[in-house]
Amino acid sequence: MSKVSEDIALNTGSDTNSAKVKAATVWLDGCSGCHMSFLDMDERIVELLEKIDLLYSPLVDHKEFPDMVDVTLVEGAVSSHEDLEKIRKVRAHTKILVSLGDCAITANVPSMRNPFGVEAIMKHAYIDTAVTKDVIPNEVVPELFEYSRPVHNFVKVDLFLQGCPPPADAIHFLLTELLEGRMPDLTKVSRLGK
Amino acid sequence: MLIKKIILPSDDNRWKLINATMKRHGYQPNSLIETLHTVQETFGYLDEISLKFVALTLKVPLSSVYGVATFYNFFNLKPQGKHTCVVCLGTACYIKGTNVIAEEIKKEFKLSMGKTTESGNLSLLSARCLGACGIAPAIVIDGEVHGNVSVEKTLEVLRRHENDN
Amino acid sequence: MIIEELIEYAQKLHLREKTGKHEVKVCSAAGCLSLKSEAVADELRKKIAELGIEEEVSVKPVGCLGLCSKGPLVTIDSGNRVYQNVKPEDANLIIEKAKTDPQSETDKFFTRQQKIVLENSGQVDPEKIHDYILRDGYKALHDVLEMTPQEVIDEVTISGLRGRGGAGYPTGLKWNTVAKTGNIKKYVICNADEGDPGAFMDRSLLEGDPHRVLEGMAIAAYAVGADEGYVYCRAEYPLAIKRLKNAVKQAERAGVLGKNIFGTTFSFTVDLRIGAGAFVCGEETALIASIEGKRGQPRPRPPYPAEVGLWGSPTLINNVETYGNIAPILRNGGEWYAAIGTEKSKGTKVFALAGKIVNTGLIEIPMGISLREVIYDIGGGIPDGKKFKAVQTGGPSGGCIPEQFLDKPVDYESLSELGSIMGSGGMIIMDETSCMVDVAKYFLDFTKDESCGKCVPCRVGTVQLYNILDRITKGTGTMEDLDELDDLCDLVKNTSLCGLGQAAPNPVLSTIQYFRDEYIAHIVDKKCPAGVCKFHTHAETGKSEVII
Amino acid sequence: MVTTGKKVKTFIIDGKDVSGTEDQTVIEVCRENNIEIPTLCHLEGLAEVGACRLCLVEIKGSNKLLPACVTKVHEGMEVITASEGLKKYRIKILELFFSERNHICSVCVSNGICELQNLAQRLGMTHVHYPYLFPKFDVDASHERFVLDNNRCILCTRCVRVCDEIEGAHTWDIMGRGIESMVITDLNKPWGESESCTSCGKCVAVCPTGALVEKYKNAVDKSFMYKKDKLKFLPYLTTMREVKNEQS
Repeated sequence: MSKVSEDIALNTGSDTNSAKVKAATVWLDGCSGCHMSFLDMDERIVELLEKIDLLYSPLVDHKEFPDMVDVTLVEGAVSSHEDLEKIRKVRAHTKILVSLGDCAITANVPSMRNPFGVEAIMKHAYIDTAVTKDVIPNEVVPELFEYSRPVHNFVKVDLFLQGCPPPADAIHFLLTELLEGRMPDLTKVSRLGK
Repeated sequence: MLIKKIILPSDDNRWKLINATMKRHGYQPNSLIETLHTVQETFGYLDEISLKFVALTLKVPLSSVYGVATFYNFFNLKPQGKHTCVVCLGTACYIKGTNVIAEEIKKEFKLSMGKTTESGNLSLLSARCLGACGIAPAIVIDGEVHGNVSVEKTLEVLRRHENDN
Repeated sequence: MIIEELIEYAQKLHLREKTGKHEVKVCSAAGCLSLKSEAVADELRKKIAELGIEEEVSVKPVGCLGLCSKGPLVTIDSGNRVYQNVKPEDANLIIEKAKTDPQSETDKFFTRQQKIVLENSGQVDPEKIHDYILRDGYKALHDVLEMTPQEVIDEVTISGLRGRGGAGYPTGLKWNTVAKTGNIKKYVICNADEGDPGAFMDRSLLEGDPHRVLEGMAIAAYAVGADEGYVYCRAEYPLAIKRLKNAVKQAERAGVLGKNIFGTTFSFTVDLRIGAGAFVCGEETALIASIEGKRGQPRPRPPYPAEVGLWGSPTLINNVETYGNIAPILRNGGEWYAAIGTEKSKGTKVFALAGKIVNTGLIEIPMGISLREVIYDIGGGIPDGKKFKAVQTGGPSGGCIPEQFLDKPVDYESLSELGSIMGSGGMIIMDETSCMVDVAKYFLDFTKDESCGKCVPCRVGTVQLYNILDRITKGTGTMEDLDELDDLCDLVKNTSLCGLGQAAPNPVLSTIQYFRDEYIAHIVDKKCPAGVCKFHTHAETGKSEVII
Repeated sequence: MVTTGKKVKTFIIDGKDVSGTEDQTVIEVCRENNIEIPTLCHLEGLAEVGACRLCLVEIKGSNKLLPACVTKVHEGMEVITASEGLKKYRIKILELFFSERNHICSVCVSNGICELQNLAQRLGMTHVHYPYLFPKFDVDASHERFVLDNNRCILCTRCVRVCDEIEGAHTWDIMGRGIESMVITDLNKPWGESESCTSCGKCVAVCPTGALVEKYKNAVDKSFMYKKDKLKFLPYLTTMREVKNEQS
């Protein structure tokens, strides 16, 4: 992933007139742990926000994905049409797409259902272990794909930050490197399952 | 020389045939595959009792016997149907359409490769190449090779076998 | 025993049978048998008995006559005329021909061929040793025992014979390596695990002339200093197994196998081992594991079996056809053999022609003639006025060669330059109704199922390759998939443990190389030019798009 | 370098002059010289199988890549252990391993001490670009002390070899072939019912991943048993921060 082409390198404020870097985060099929880890950057978030505009995220209030952002961090696997449509849209409006955490990279925990088949899983979740009413929902809960799969199986992903969740330090490293205009080597700061 | 006492699993005379194969090879562990061939010829498949008997007699670990029995396509761990249909999926047969024949058989008898119909009358198997490419497409029904077959002819014969009581 | 005694023995056996002046030879190889050639032979015998002309005409079952697609086949004496599609009711006509016109016109299928390995196939009764002996059988073995082992090896080296199993390693060199390991226990193995789908050369030879293979093995054993041999034959060939077993027994009785052969100190016994359905057992280290009664998994080489083989002893492994060449080479001299063929590929090669071709069957040609001659002159071209598309050689380890290379000669180097291999001799012709992506998928389906599972590039790589091809044939492939195929093929080819994995990408690579437009048609236009692949429309798959 | 009666060979690895005795393999000499070669199936003391293909090296004059674990050293050979080409192949091979079964590091008891996981990080595998195959395997927890989880097996056959060669029980073997291959005990019966197993635990000790583990013990204990990696780790999200704080 060292192929850093000029057009996707983030501007770093060397041009003082330039606006802040536009960023977004997306949450697909995951536990939100990666977002929690993002928040674990604690006070460093404030520093980052001097250079970054977080335009879309479960953590902020915007409802529509912006026209074009410089970097999007995506948490979670692609498990349904809803996820797929979302990530396709995000990809089309993002310069650098980062898979954040194991669910986005390996499908991780969401993929644990894969060997059993959708039908068996739904039955187990909504009928066998049901406490209130035993019926498989056909509204609100999106219909599952046969398999939960990593994001890069569907759209091009530019960077992978492993970890379950990736440590806050690693996320901080990722963002500061990107702000410096570098495509970082992330294999040294985190690993699968960490 | 040590005289070995072999205890046969039962008084079924067929065990003697299997013992004879092992004896002919001096009860050498390396005669495992030859012995499994004899078991399959004799009983039609390899069940747990025979695998255990062969393992103990040849002094081959159980897991090795199981490993060998499942490595080779030729060995069945489950009994086959009364009639068997082997579809050749060799290249020559394939490009002349045995895959279509196989699909039709699967559809008609609700079978998949290596499986037997509920009635236990018909098993569908595939062969990698019978070496009968000159008469492709070829299938083997109950051990007899049929060349230049068509879907209709095959299904007709198999229907008869499936309804055989 | 000297050779004269052996011939006398054979003649005695021969006389015991009542043979007529003319012999009507009925093909009894697997292909013709399945087309009921036995019924033809029975009818002929019955008619001859009725007419009381046993002294004039007799019936003889023989090995493969070559033109399998037109069986049952019958020939008279050693005539080139082969009667095709013979039915029992044709008996009278054939007997009449035998009496009046045994030698008649020749068939084009046969004139372009040159038979060395198959010289006896279709001539001798494979179940009778005397028939073989009376056609110079075991003479080479007899003469060899008066030479030194090194002289024998030198003769084979001079002949330029290369392994007929596929890779084409020089046979003399292999023999030399085994011979040089010193005076210790050694084995000779005949690889009759003909696993390539679409190949039936070895089967035909074993069914039609088993003694030739045994003689070749015995000569090899003498040359390398072995006293024990195995034929490893695949279980799918019951007739070949039966005839081999029979041949071994007869040879032992005749004193050409067993202890003190021809009264010399040379002893050689042959045992049969039956495969159990595993393509990988054609690989020599896997084959050895299988003879040892284990899972047929290959091990890394070196050490090569020539040094560490069966039960740790030096072992010579050659293919059926290679052994089939040995007796004629020793009988006629290495120089004679080296004069046939091309500079680097000597002698003849047996091919099994199959697929979309008029004359399917078994042929033997001198190395170096062009693919076009094989397909159009001998094979009779493509049936039903269809257009030729590709010829597949080398089975799952080979590739598909397109029209523009049909004038290339058939030899080891030319075929591998074209991205295919000589292989063991399967030659499958495809016409415009064959889809090359589907063909590549067919072969990967084969290799993924036959992968032994020991090393990961082959075990998982072939499955991943298959899945990509499957996507493309279903219309859900992408152009990235095409690049991925190239990349993954490179990985599997270079990192797999044995020949099966290393050669598994060949069908994919060669079809991408020559038929890239077909791949693109599947991916971009969602069309199969040959009309083989069925694409799922969104309507069929319902709501969900087909994803991976 | 004492009198073993074995001939000493001198040769070059990665441009460095090294020496070894004639019966040594390339990997042994590499380890003596602190040259790292990744491997998963090789384990000192067990027979070599050359199956994982991670230790493939380039040898000048050979057009094939050769496994360092079975390739004997010879005079004057020139070995290259980490060319760009080899590095790429190794990552792809690791990816194939990951794609084959259900390796979910975050919920694995061997998280942090797994040789597969460690190699992935060391060799810089960012993600698995091959589609996962998601096969279905049951977990065998029938043994009173150990668990077999084929979802995490990489078929290195260390367990098969240690059980046969060291313990002499030969409880383990491989069944099936190709992608269907699987480690089994006896006649593919639950491990707990095995007649041949001595419950010695050697298979568990040599397993490079979380396929064979001891019950009621987490990864920390296993690492102690194996003395490989003393890293403490608890895989559960709720305790994650705590553990990380402890480490830092």
